Amino acid sequence: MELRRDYFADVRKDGLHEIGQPRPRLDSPGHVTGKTAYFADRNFPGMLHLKMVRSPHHHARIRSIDTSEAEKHPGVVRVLTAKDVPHNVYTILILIQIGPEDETVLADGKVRWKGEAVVAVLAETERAAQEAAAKVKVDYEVLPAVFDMEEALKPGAPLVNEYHGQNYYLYDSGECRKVRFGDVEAGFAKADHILEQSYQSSPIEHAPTETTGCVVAPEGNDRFTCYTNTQAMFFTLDNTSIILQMPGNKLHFVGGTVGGGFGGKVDVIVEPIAILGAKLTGRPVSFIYSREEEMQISSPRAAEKVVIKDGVMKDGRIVARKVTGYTDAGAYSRHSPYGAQKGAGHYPGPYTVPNVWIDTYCVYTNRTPSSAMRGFGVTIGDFALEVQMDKLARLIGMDPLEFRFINAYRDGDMKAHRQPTEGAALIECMQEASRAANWPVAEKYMAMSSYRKGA
Amino acid sequence: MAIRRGRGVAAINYPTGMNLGGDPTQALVHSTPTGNFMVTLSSVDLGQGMKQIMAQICAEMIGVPTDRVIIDTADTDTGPHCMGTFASRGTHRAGNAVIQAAKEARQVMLEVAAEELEVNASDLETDGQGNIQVKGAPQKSISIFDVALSAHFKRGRSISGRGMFLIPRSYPEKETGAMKPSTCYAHACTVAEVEVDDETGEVTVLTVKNVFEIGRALNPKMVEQQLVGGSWMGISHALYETTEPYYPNRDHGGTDFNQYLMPGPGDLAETEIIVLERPSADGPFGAKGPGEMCANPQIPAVANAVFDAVGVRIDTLPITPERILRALKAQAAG
Amino acid sequence: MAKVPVQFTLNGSEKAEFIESGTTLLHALRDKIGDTSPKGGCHQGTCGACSVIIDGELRLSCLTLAETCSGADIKTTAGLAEGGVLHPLQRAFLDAFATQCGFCTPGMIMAAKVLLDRTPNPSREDVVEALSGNICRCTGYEPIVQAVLTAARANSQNAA
Amino acid sequence: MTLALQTFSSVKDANAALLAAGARYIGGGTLVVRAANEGDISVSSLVRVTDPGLSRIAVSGGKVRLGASVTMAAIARQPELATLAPAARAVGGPAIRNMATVGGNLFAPAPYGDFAVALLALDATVVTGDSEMPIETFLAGRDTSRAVVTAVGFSLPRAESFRFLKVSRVKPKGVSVLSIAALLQRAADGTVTAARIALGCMADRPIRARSAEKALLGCKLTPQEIAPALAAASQGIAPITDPIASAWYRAEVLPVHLGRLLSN
Repeated sequence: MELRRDYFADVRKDGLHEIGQPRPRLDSPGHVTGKTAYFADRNFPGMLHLKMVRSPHHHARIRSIDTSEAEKHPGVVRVLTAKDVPHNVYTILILIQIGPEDETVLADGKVRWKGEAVVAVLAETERAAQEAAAKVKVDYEVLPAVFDMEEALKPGAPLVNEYHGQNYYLYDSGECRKVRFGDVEAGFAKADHILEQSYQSSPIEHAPTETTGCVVAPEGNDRFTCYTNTQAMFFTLDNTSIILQMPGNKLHFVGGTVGGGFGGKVDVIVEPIAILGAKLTGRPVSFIYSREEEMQISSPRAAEKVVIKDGVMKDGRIVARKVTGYTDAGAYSRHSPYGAQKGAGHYPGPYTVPNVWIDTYCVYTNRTPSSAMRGFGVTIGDFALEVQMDKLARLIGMDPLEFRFINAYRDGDMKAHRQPTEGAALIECMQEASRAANWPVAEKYMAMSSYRKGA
Repeated sequence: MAIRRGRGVAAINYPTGMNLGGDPTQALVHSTPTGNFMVTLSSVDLGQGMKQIMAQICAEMIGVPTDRVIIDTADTDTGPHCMGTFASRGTHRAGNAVIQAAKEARQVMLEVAAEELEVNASDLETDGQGNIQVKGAPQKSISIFDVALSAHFKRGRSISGRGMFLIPRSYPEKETGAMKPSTCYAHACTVAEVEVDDETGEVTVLTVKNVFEIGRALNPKMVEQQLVGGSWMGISHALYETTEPYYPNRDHGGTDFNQYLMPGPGDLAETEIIVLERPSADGPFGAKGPGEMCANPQIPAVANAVFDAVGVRIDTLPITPERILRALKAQAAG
Repeated sequence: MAKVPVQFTLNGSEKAEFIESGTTLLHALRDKIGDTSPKGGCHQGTCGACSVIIDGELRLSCLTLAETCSGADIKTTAGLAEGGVLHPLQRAFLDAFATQCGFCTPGMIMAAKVLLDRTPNPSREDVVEALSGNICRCTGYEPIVQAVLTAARANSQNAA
Repeated sequence: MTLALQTFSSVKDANAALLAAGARYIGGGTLVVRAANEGDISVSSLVRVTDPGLSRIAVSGGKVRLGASVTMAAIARQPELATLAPAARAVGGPAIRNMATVGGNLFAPAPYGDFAVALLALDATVVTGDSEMPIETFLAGRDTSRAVVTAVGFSLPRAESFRFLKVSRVKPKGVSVLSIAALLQRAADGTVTAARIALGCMADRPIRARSAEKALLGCKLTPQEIAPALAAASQGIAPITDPIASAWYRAEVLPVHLGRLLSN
């Protein structure tokens, strides 16, 4: 790695003692000796193991659940169904007033994705829990499912989630988060070229080496300590408090070093049900996702579809950009409505475009609910934007890097969401990339600056 | 058979912190009797090194070496509230909270030192090595060790401070979308060079040259860790990763590390990292969040390089050999 | 539940336990004996986080039944530092900033150790091959490869 | 019920124990312990055999006999088996190779089982207790095979006559997009006089590319002369679709990789 301190030297204060120093990490000695404690390194006598009975169907009505054989299985201590969960229908962003509650902790009357949690089995050993789980009888009436976002948005599509009433999230702005800036149609009308292209991704897993999980121990005083690898301690505690209708002072969450997160451990999934199990049995409970669960059950990065329509002038200026983004939330919201609107705030990318129109939709389908991941709401949009930039440059016969200089945002430029640009540095990154990659651009671009005269 | 080479560029920016703000983090700082400093938080370290960075921030603010700072975090019985570790917010939000808490603790520490040295607190400075001295007269000094002892046992003072950082929540305007998603943005530009086997569609990423502007590299070696690992993940996203390989068809989702594809140690691109620093107005020492954005620019850069190599556009992620081969066959068929 | 005796040497000390038949070595080490340095990342044999050295060979403790290890000499990363002095590999991982979340680290170090025990001067390809069964999601592997090469150089200098 | 391990010193006793419901033979554990860990409750007891003969490698007079418990690592480091080392090294990473056995590989479903692909090309004989059968027959009936496999035998190929290729997305250790093993006898002028080609991932288990074998006879290994064999390679195959690749892709690139292997 090379630190290029010649850029922005006038605004940076050096000569600090600790900041800017490559100090050794204080946690690494624990890592290399195997002494760092992760949540699963705690083991309590009498600890029960929780295994989940999951939906084998993408969409089905539950006619009945029979847990009697499972309950009789040797080693089984308790079997939990929806009726055991005090506040079974929840949504995690309710803490910041983003509703409605749309997801069940344990399925109640219906499953909306293959893998959805239906019944929790608590047993003395993992094996006993697995054997008992196989004895839970669930009678399903399979319903039509929808997997394609375009299909889901068509009239007459199977309704994924009744708590929304339609297969998209309803923002205060309507069916999508909107950004309107300038007059996009007027921009297209005067453009020399129009290019409309569609981009698509599929779900991506965080794949941390440590799977999601927690170990819960009753403290003996009506409090429960939950050792967890959540990325957000109080966010998880407060949601657990709501789901279990248990005052927050009864809950003690202990985290620590997490074996990789990447956004995959901000859903509140394992803790509430494990704490409920500990409360109802009085025993420590371990609920740790298997690798199969981590790969297919835990929330992935959402699949997205991004449609970009640009109006561009022969001289390289983008004069109008219309972006329609679709985020595949899967069956439940989790963080997806927030991710979709984060996209709305991100487009049209780090470029100054005078006429912008953005619609971002959060769409429900019968698949594993998606949620946050590294680059949430932006990563796939950047793929779409930057491939589009390459296409536009080639369309008008311009070098792709020079084309970006022409459009790059600079200090003071008004963004589509009506914030003036501050602290821009795109131009300098591109100048340095031009040098490092031996990708020469015209001298006028190398002379540019993100600073505006007088700004 | 032909191995064809191409290169592509992409440039991006990325917001620091939770979208639209409203995401508080608090911190407490106090000294032990012998002048070590405890930072109490509830922020989570995911492996990115949040604890180390908070220790360096506190050390810088107080004026002690980093190894005299202890981080106590991720325990809801002791740590004040943190919204969580996500959205590239850890360093920015928790760092600011630690700065504020450490500032308050430092002020008490200087007041006690001033009493011991019989000078005004405003005339004192720290040397970064654990000593407090009179500005312009460094021979007149007292160690922070002695100041802490004095505070605890003689003066009855608590060298401690409270810190809080909150960016007020922005609510998007319904019709126009006017909003404030973030207060500062990191930037990046990546040039990727690839080889494409035009008979199999296989892609080899030869080099990635990444330029990242991250505000301030608080610990350059740890920044490098993030950026190198992120660059790998970006390439991985571009070419390999999906839980639903036949999306929107739900079949054949991988359930292990053999089926969920990521580049192995034999697939590594030659990776160059260059860091620029334009300090942000509201970041701790100007820092922005580098953790997420470093995995973004490689994806379109690789996609554009594939086009440059073989002349087909793959607009669907991941850019698998199959997608390239299908496009090449369609191209050949005219 | 049928319990069976197992006895083996772990990092130089004798261990004897009664375990349930069919218990994996990973469970026995972590939950019975209390050595939590091998990590359970997949229990499928696909991540390498549970790697240990049995009679000089790299094994996956998640796929090894504990009762098949009776009489074996087992080494884990927890036993690598001698007298509080880090093994050259551990030192190299620190110096190269080759750990982030640290979850893969004990397994990586085990894989690297059997390599260096047999091949004191490995090529880059040797290192890549030796680490190929171990997944890391944080580092992008390069710092780990560099750490192993550095440790090998340090070893050969000490030997010289 | 719990999972129990039963240890026997003889294969005969193990075969008797394997008749019980829920009993499964354990070799290296890479398949069956994984299944148990993943919650496959159909496995309730694991049967192993400690007979050291199962781990023996015997090479004499150009004949090889590999005990079923011989590991991939043992094959890869046996100098006399250097020809087979690439196929043994194609299996897993170092730890898996220290555990995975010859016998287990015969049962590994696609995309696993790369070493069995090599054994198929070598026309190996599979030994189960008292009986021996050609590997092709064994593979066809493996789903119902109950008796412990004790060994495989084959003639050691000369280095220049045996070729092996595994194509994977992840390097150096990834599971197969496909694997190919080819045993070719050639006349002094380079003309192919006999060919046996085995393919991995072109069905749920290793199969032979019979049409390609036939088309190769009388050919020199030049791009022009092998072209008909490459065209024939895809005949009669039904490649698997999995997270690694689709059947379409595997079928498309099989001739490409076979061509590269043959003309190398």
